[in-house]
Amino acid sequence: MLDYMQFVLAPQMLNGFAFGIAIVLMALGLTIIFGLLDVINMSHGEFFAIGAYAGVVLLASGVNFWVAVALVPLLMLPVGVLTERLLVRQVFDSADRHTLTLLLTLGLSMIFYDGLKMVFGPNPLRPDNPIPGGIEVAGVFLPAYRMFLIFLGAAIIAAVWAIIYKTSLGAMIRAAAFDRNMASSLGVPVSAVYSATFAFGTALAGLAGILLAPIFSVFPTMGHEFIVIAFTVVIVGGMGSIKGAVLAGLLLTQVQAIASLIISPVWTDPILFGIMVLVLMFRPQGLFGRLGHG
Amino acid sequence: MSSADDIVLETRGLSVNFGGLRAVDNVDIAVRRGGITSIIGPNGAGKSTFYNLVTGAIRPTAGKVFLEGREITGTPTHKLSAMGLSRSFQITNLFPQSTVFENLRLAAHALEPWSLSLLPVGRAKRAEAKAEALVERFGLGSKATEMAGHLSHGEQRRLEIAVALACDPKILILDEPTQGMSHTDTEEASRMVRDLSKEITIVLIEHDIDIVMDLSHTVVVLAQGRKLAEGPPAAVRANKDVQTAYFGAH
Amino acid sequence: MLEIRDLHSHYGFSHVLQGVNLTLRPGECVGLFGRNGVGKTTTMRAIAGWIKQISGSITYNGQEIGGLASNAICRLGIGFVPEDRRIFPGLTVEENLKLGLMQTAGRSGAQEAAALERAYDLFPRLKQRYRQMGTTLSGGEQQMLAIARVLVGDQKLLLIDEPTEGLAPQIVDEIFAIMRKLKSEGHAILLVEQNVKRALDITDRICAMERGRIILEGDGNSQADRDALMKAIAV
Amino acid sequence: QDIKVGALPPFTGPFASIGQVIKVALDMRAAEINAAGGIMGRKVVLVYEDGESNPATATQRAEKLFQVDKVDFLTGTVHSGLTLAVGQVAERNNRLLATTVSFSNAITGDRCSPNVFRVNPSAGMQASALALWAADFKKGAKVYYLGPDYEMGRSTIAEFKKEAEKLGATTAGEVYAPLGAKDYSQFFGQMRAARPDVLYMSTGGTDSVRLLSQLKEYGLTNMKLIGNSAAVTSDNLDAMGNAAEGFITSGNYSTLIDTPANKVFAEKFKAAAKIEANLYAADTYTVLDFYKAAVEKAGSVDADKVRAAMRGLAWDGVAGKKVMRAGDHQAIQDMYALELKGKTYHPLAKVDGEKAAGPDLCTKW
Amino acid sequence: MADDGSVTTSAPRSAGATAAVRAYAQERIEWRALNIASIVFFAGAVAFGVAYGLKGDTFYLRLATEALIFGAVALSVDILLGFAGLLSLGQALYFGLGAYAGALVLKQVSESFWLVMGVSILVGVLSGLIGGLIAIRARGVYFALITYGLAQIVAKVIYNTRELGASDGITGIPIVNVSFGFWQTKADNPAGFFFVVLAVIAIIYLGLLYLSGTPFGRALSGVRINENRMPFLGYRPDRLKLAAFVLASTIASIAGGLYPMLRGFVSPELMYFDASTNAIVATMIGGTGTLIGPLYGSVILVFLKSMIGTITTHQIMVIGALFMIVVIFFPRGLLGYLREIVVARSRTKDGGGP
Ligand SMILES: Nc1ncnc2c1ncn2[C@@H]1O[C@H](COP(=O)(O)OP(=O)(O)OP(=O)(O)O)[C@@H](O)[C@H]1O
Ligand SMILES: Nc1ncnc2c1ncn2[C@@H]1O[C@H](COP(=O)(O)OP(=O)(O)OP(=O)(O)O)[C@@H](O)[C@H]1O
Ligand SMILES: [Mg+2]
Ligand SMILES: [Mg+2]
Repeated sequence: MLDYMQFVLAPQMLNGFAFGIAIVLMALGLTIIFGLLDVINMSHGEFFAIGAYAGVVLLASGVNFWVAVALVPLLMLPVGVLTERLLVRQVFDSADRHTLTLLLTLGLSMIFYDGLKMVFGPNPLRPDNPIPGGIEVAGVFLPAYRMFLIFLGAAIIAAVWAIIYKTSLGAMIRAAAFDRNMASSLGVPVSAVYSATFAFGTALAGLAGILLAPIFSVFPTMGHEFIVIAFTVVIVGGMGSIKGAVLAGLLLTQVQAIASLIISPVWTDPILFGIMVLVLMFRPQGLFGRLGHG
Repeated sequence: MSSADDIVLETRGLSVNFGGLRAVDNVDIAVRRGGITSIIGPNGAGKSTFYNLVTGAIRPTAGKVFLEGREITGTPTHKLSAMGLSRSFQITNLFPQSTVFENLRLAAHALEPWSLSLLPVGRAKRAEAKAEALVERFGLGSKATEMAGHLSHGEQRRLEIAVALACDPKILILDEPTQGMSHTDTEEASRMVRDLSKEITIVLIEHDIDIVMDLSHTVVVLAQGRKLAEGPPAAVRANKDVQTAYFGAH
Repeated sequence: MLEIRDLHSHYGFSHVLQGVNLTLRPGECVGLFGRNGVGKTTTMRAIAGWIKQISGSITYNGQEIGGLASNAICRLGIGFVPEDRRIFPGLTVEENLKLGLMQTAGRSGAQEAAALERAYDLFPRLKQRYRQMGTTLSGGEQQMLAIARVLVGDQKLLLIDEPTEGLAPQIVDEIFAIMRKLKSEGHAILLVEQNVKRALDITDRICAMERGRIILEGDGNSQADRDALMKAIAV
Repeated sequence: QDIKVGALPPFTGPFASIGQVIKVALDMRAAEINAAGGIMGRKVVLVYEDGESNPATATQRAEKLFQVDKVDFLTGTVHSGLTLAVGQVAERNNRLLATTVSFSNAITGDRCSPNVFRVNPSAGMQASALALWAADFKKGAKVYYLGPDYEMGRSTIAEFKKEAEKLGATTAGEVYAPLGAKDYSQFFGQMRAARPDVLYMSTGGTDSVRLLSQLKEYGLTNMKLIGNSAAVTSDNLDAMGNAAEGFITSGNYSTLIDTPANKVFAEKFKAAAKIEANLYAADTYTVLDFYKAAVEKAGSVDADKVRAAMRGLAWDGVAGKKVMRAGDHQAIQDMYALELKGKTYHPLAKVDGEKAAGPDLCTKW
Repeated sequence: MADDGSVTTSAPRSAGATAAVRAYAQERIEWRALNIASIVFFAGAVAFGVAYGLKGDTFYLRLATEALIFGAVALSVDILLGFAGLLSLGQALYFGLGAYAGALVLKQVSESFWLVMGVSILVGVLSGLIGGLIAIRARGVYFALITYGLAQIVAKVIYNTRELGASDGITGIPIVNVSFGFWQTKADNPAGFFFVVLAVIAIIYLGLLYLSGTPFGRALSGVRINENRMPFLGYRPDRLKLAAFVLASTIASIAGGLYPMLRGFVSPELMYFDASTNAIVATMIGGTGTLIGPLYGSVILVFLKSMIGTITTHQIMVIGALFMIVVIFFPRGLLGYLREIVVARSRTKDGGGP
């Protein structure tokens, strides 16, 4: 029994945790863009993929991994700004802009996906693990890179949360999200705030892309493969809630880890979905409501 | 006069908490059939919250609500409308992308039996006649085919009342109906409310004290969630507490 | 200070403003009156830059502001209290209020704190509720917040649309007192108000509006003009 | 008049990389055949449509190929379900289809069709060939199974397990991860605890990349890795770095199989496709030879005549002789256990094709 | 109140006409454009069927049949989106369930067209009830994502179920004989089956057209526009949404039932996200809330996809671009614009608003 706890359950939960942080990192950009701009960004997965491919290209051209980690989010900023200015903004005044932006970004994701495949080919790529090896604690093996991810991820999440809830910049962003005209009349440069927010969400996706590339590999369909779980996390947590995304991300990956152990991995997806349905039944707005509602 | 049959709407010990704030605190009110009962009070006294409790939009922390002697605490909103309780909203709450006429027809249709809802519109004459009458009665004739969302604020306020009326209520709760209406419109609106009160019981929340004093047979004063005074307008007006809490140096 | 010439605006098929002409001088309070739906709010929104489909000219201190973004207009010193309050739902009362500080750039932290303090003094109720979410305030409280939010800025021209709507008499008194004080401090005010009688106490000039035009302009202190106004808007 | 051959490879979707290989191989062989005078003096013209790995789209496009383009023969399908659905379209249009990649047993088993042929080895053939090797590798080896949780992943494991246990292997554990699983580390705890000698994997594509690189990340390197032929191929090999070194599978092809045809083919393919030739390339390349031989034998492109000619037809594949079994339309060929060294599969042992194929289970004709 | 509120407006009231009469007149104008479009559609379809039938064509007739079948799925998307304001990202689920039900009936019970129709209606109603009870609790985008998840999960389960052919799907579905008593045809008769499907779609279309004018249809619009106010009028928005959901799933399921007759197989891919998005694209191209629009959209999309598949392997990119072009430049869709033009014309004739 103790053996089981030590060699099976504990590593399982730890792995679940590392994976959870990874997913939260991805969900973070998604939830911010929704919470602040009211846009379901279906191309978020492709932004994630673009980040990963950008990383692969940088590494292949001899850039150091850590430099690439710093560069990729910066490279993603213009992608985000352009997407917001050229596309999302076009339908922003429409009454059903929820639907329209969803469909718009869906279309964009198709183009990005196909474009990535055209440029990089359909085969998977993978950058080398920058910190191979690991440490063994009480018979449990902890890969170094995953430990690093846990800490970096947690730091990023905390920083994002603080910016949005604890700074006046955050209040400005949230105000612009709720009422464009009024915020603008109070002097908030709404148009710039929107672009910046979208770009920020995009940069987060790209960052997640390169950070996860050594573990999960890089391939054209990676975007929509990861987006499903990211959406589940965001829905359960409450669209637009950072707290919710973190909690749901960690919770769901733990459930997944443990369910795959004691039931069967086959059932993990239906179980996650079942949780999503249950949460929505009792709290249609997710565990936590929209950004800003606490 | 005070026989139980005469009480249309009654609350007993109605209370609700928002976090630490007791927004409505142990309120007992009995609304008699016919005429107008007004609820007044300073801003944030809990008037709208009281309405929300009565109409089922919020669940009370404690206390009960009765409609014609039947307990309706916690009854879903749609059933309350079927039972004859209708309300207008302080903050306009219409169907902005529908025409004015459609807003009214939709409201008028609601109480038709379900079986009728699959028959095409041409046959549901009753609802239509009602919508038609309301359009005229509220002076929205020239706007009947406009989108409700395109009306000016004051026009929307008028439509708001009309929609609430279209449900054929026995008791109509109006939340600041004249808010945002121009002076002449306000006068007309109050005339109209008086006319209405001949057919149905009206509960009115209003800050325009002249209207309140003029129309109501009973005035209830709320302050800080509690009932401060209740009685005929003149008596309430003379009440010292009410004067300090509400009227100020007017 | 503010000069509107032949302003037209359309909402889809409807031609709402049909040539508005209006002038506002520094430190002056102009009342804009009229029945529902004549275009008072639309005029205000056009000045504040909320409506883009306009023609004609709006100049502020000689600068054309028609077509500018709302935040640019705000930065020129125009503050706007819209008729439907527009409190930000996800922000606390205090956050709502602090956002108003953005209207005026370049103030020191201490000046901003003083501005907040003054707003709280004007509306102690807001101070009690400062951590509550903005839209859970009662209707009247929201109105106070909407006004206070603009007052924490240092705007020279204030557009105020039906500020006393939904307020208890006591508060209405306070609001008028505040507007009078603002005027004495040198703020220009464009006021839309249904409570014409009370509004006349503070207006220097009065305009009656009908069908998208200003049909009458007069001196706020002349009884004859007041009578004409009452007649014009009480059709 | 030209002979039109239709092809429905997936250019989009999860199998897009295989689609690319198919196109290169077909183009290459068609050009060679045409240069050598075509089939019965007629030029071979390839007509491509994207099969998209979606049977619904593919059936519609197959109809187009048959009805509008009037192709005489169809190939290039990958996804097994798609092959089955398109096979039915072929049947209804009375045209012939040969697959070179789909390995679901059903295609030549309980869902065999008189109009459908398979040039490549079935899943069953691969499993039994590998099991024969595993029995020699270590007597009573403890095998841990890991596969994607869907029909193919499970049946491939079941197939192998059946054969391996017959030959004395034992099962240390068995786990099915969702298809497209992101993180396999969650299975490593149990796997480590079970201490297997051999890990059999039936993953494919990027799943294999993640599985193998994560195994390495967690230092789980002290067991022999084996798996089905789609697990590690030249498509996904690059992404694995050296994590797949020593991986063993079974198949009918390796660039090192020593036939004169293979030498030429392997080099030429690599030059054209920029990746090393793999089993898909070899089998697709050879399908045109199969068709050519049949048409020439039948003296016509008429489906019924060609079918009759195909049954029992023996021809030279890239890596050896193939015989189309008349009873179930499955090509019989020698199988090898193959070990990955560097980027190349090295043949370890040869397994007799007839033995690997097992009995003919088709009862349709 | 003043009997004439026209202080606020300069528009003269049409002499004597009551508000109801004018409201109707305006609605009629809005629908007139659509009704003409639907007559053109069905007349065109019949002409096409006759012409190509006489020509003895197979491919195009069968492609058109497929376009009609997918058109019904798009119609079901339109019921939810255009009427109740619910964006379903998983409408293919119900199509797929109908298809599987049809396939199983044909293969294992009886080769009866009518039985398949009956069973697919039943399956549509039941699955719609279950799916609806789950999904309608969520609002707005949550609804969209729930329907998406629901379809993903069920498709995955089917993908894993050996009894349903798992990833290989079900093949070998017999060719049915469709008999209307006075006329009969077989599913592999391209023209004959085209007309069968056309008839089914026409019936569905007319039914929906009728519904759109009933109080039920109007109440659905009320839900779309302001769901929160509905209970205060005495409506139950959840019931209305559920009814719309079941209606939509039933129509998708009927379309599903027709599919295996046409193509002879079913596979899990029928329920995939791609299939759902195609239905949405078709709806958007044609115009949401127009009913006939989705049918136009579906025909355009199916033929376009068939063509670009031959020209380029980057169809995904083309479809994606099409998506974006439609959303940005024609968010109301083909027929949405047609309607708008007609309405604008009639407005200028009447003199317009204030
Ligand atoms: N959801 C909530 N959470 C916290 N406090 C609330 C909530 N809703 C209302 N309140 C508080 O309860 C008090 C009563 O509000 P209510 O809206 O009932 O006042 P009211 O009497 O209608 O005022 P007004 O005349 O200004 O409309 C207010 O102080 C308000 O801030
Ligand atoms: N978004 C809109 N779309 C179309 N028409 C509109 C819109 N907003 C206002 N209108 C129309 O413009 C006219 C003027 O509206 P406005 O809100 O400016 O009136 P107002 O004078 O402020 O009235 P109130 O006193 O009722 O607030 C009204 O007739 C109204 O129907
Ligand atoms: Mg209130
Ligand atoms: Mg106004």
